Amino acid sequence: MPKITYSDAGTAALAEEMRRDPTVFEFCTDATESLLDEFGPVRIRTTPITENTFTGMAVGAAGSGYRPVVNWRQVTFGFVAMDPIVNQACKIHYMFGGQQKFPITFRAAVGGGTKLAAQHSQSPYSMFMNLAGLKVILPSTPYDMKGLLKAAIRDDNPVMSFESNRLMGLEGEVPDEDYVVPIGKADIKREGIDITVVGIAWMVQEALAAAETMDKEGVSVEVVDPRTLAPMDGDTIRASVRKTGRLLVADEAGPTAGASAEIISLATEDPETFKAMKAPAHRVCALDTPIPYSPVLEDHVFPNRERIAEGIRAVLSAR
Amino acid sequence: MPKITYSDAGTAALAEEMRRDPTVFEFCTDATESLLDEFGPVRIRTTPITENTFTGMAVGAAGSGYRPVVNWRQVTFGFVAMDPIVNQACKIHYMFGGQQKFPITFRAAVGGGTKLAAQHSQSPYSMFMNLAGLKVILPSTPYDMKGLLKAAIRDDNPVMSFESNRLMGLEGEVPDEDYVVPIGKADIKREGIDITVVGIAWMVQEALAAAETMDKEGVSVEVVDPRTLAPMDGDTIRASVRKTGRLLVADEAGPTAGASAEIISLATEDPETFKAMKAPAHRVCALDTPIPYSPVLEDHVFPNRERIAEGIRAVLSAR
Amino acid sequence: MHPSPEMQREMLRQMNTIRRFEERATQDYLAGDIFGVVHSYIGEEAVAVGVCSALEDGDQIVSTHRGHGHCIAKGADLDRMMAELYGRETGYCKGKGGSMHIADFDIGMLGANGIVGGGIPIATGAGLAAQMDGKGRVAVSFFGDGASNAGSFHESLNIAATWKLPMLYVCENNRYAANTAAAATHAQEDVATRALGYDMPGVIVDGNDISAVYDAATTAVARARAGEGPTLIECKTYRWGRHTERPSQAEPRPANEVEEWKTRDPIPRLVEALKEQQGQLTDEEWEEMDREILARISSAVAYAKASAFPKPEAALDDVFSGEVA
Amino acid sequence: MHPSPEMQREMLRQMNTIRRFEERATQDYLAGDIFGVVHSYIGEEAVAVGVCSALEDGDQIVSTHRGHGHCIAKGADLDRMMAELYGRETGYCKGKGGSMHIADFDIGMLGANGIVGGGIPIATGAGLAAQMDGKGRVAVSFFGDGASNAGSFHESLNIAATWKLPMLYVCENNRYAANTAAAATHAQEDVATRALGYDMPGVIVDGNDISAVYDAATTAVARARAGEGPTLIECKTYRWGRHTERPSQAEPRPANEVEEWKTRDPIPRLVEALKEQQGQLTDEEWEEMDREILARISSAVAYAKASAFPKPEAALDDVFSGEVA
Ligand SMILES: Cc1ncc(C[n+]2csc(CCOP(=O)(O)OP(=O)(O)O)c2C)c(N)n1
Ligand SMILES: Cc1ncc(C[n+]2csc(CCOP(=O)(O)OP(=O)(O)O)c2C)c(N)n1
Ligand SMILES: [Mg+2]
Ligand SMILES: [Mg+2]
Repeated sequence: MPKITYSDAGTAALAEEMRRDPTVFEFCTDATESLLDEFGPVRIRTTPITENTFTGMAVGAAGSGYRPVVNWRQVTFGFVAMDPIVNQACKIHYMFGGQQKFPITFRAAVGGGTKLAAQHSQSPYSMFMNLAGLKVILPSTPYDMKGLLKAAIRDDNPVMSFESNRLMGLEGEVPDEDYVVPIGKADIKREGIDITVVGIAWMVQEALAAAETMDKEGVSVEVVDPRTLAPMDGDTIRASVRKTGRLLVADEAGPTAGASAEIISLATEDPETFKAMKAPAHRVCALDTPIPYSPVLEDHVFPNRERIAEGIRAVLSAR
Repeated sequence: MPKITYSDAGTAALAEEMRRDPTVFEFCTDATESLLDEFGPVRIRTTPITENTFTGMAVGAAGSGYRPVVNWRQVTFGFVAMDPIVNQACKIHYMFGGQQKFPITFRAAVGGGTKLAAQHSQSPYSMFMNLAGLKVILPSTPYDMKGLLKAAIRDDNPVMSFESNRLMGLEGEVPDEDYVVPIGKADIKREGIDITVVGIAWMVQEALAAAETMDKEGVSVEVVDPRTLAPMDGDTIRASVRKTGRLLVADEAGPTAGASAEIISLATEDPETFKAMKAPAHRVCALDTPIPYSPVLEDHVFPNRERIAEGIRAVLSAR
Repeated sequence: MHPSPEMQREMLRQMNTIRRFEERATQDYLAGDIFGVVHSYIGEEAVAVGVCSALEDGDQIVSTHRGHGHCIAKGADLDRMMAELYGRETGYCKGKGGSMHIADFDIGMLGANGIVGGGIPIATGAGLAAQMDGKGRVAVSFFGDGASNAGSFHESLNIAATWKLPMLYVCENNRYAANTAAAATHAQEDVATRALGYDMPGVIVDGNDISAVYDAATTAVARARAGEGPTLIECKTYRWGRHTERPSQAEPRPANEVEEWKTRDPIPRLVEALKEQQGQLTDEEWEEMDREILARISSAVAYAKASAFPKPEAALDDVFSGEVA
Repeated sequence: MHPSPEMQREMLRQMNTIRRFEERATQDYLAGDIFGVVHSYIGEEAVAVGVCSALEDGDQIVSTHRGHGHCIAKGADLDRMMAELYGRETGYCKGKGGSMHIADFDIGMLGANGIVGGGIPIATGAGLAAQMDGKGRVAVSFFGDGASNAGSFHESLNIAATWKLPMLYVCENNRYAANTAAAATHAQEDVATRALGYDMPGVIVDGNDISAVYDAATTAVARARAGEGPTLIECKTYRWGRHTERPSQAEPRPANEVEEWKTRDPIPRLVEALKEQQGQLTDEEWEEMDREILARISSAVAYAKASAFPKPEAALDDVFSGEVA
């Protein structure tokens, strides 16, 4: 299988869907050259810097039979466009009694590691999880990126595709053939028996590295990747926790009311899972600060494989 | 002590702070008459319908020595103004190395019960809890409304004051004298020993009613009101759960990555509290849908005292 | 272009239908049969009807919080509108939307909208779709003077002009945004002037003169269909009632201003115009038309009342549209 | 108003300081000593310096992602600027902000901003504060041609004009927003035309002619201080480098366009103008000035390098400002 980057897997997904379906087109403030070359400026539509309006236009175009893909690049720029997301896109199908479908894919890069300071380093996916009517995906590998993004574009509903800045250069095997990764299904990225680590995006990769370390210490770590944040696959997460009896959630975002809190709640609310838990669940997240610029500061704020390993040891020693 | 409504308590808080401090002024699209009469149009500043800009202006005015209060009325309209909140207000003090303070109070009504359908019936407070640098309050009584809002206006940081549509007409005793309710301190609204119910805003009132019902069934319910959603007073909540051994969270918002998930995580992550828990925690929240218009539908979506009582019975019968 | 007498009679019928519909909706709202809020379109009927009369079936419109008039002018079914206001399962939105969220995608009515300025980009997206389709459709964005201050207005007009989208931007300048006078929030009186910044025609018309509105809309539609781009049409008009029909709703407008505008009622103006055209309308015909309309509204109310409320569990339907996997 | 020879020499010194600062920042960025991103202001120096020369100390400015030039023109300390770029604890933001977030509230520089259009409302809020203070201060919003399409531009200009805020809106029209040509995103070429919609003066100047910029700014400042309201000044200019200094940054602009604009370099233009004024500048003086500036920049770099990185735990400081209870 060819190896391509996470970033290229996203471009490939969009290109394949645009070839397959003439109603798919993209809004962006900055076109990807290969897409522009292949599909031209009508379907790869470079806009003025008007995220609010081109996101709202996607709602109107979707309601008129198209499948727009809205590319904000950084999620930061999407905060200009929250009315069309929160008040329009995710409510409009329901509000109008289901009379029209609104298939829209929003793409936004999240996370730090870029030394671009607080505005350009954000991981606010949990802000979008509480919005009924919106699906939220966040892949951790090139394979999942292509498969999930294709599923998002084919979905008849608004889907927010968050994509990790840290993983853009990550290479992995991605089939050339058509495939989708189903929205709403978690994936066990590594099997283990002593503790379940649920990681999100980059933290899946860091959790896998931490699992190697722990393996040497005689601890068997199961790594679960939710892949979809809403609707979250609670069944897979709970089954894993019932098996291992322990739960750690690793997230590049801050903890407060985050995806990590939802994952802990999904596990501990369930009587059977709760009963199986041998230790309290534990979050390894970013510190609760905006993201600073200077490398020493930025590195201090984010979780990583070492902090995950420390967290695993803490959970295992709690009784 | 005089009895006034929750809504009037908010107006009184603003009026008192404006009398006390000439740098306090308000941006609104629709002025409250009594405030306009007393303070005039320079300090009660009616704007064009430009939430994005007047919210951003508040950042500039705060950085120039003022203490603006930004009144969006419904939180819905605040989604037009997310850039100045998410990218500017809550990060700017940190991003600029603490060189300037930005005291801004944002006021926004939340919740349903108004039969205004999905756009005008939103409870998205958890969206703002994950934003480091922002404090979030949500009072459940007229007393707390006045005290918290005064504390917010005096705070040197951006504070989001969410206020419950359901409670606007609720009357309660409110001192005429100056007082503040400290930000970051939960309040035990009723003591009990069998189960802790953490309620938010309207759900505090409903939890108190459910507690009466349960009292007749021989169950002693403790009702905890966080009052501040960020930073959340985990200590008070955990101490209560350690005492009662059981936790139910009641929230008018949907559950997913909500304030309710954060509360459950704060309790169950703590080894001592986890050990004290005799049953899994449980959320009683709105159903995971946009809010519908028709009364039969709207009533079905929201939690209420009956559902809290049912939830309490479920937690007590789980073992 | 002057509308034919038949067309004028149809315009009159539609304007009066809006008038009678709003009267009844307000009455039933105050009686507690309609919930939430109602924003009445009375006084502004010539705008919706004048513009929509210049459209074809396939053309699309996007409305505002004050949307009943646009629905009716675009041809929405009164039964399903009234049933929606009554919160019944036979309503346009199965009772999920109410007054601020009526839509009928089959007739190109892409929805009312509770967010001031929120509909302008949506309409612009429909305009882009129309351009990409290449079938000569146009899209219309209705919005108020208040909305013309919102950023989405500026962003949308610039995009539409740059891309030459087949669009009409129709500003219903009724001089107030809720309780706030436009004079206090607009750097200058005429919204149409702003079109200059986008090299777009900006036209001002008497919004209470349906022929003038129709004329401006017809010109703009022709321009749009010819691929020449969008037009901003500012209709100077006035709402008779308060901002909403809530009994608690403030009324800051001077009484004489309201009275003066009532003398410019677009409906009698069209009645008179038709009567002046030899034999095109008699008093009897007009009375008969009004009776028919009132009967039609009554039957819409009867339909609504006879319809069931949705089942509570229906609240869980339609959160998502059926999957394609 | 023509600037005095002394003032012109000071302008020259500031423009050249910006030029040399940007050259060095780019070099050190490419060497890996500066992180994240750098947006160079080279080519546009006359705008920041021309406008800020018309201001008093108490006046305030709000800048963009391309902010180094505005900082220097407003009088920021080069040591603390360079230390911030180097991520050191002695930097303006203690290493928390970096290139896109330098501010110095003491000198009225209210901050660069990473959000296109995000600074315009903030500047307008400073303008409102200036009006409420009543001390005759003015506020300036700098922004690009790209930002002039954002909703915040429209909303802010309308508010400022309606309330007669003491403001300058300075559009740095360098013909591109990142890789996108303004011609493809603006319905018409001149941003200044949009001022008409707000009954506000809209002035176009050659942004590479510092006298012209200074002149327009001086007129606008006088108008603002007199309570007559805001002015939109569009400065036609050009950036010499690519959008950012990232090695991977695309360059879609035609090479001859870039070359042509380099012939309009504002710095030699002012040097020549001064030389033409009997005895106001000699080649030796100019060379000496440049040497001094280069030495100053080197000492700023030395200061940055000698400064410590912040302690990792300092990341937890300054999330909130000290409490008043
Ligand atoms: C973004 C936003 N802010 C505030 C409101 C509250 N609001 C509802 S209607 C209205 C006035 C609208 O005025 P205009 O656009 O002139 O329309 P009109 O009601 O006059 O038809 C306001 C402020 C809203 N719905 N949306
Ligand atoms: C809201 C938003 N959208 C997109 C971006 C990404 N971006 C950064 S600078 C830039 C171009 C800005 O162009 P202009 O305003 O003309 O300023 P210039 O860089 O030419 O000085 C873009 C698109 C952003 N920072 N903010
Ligand atoms: Mg109006
Ligand atoms: Mg530019």
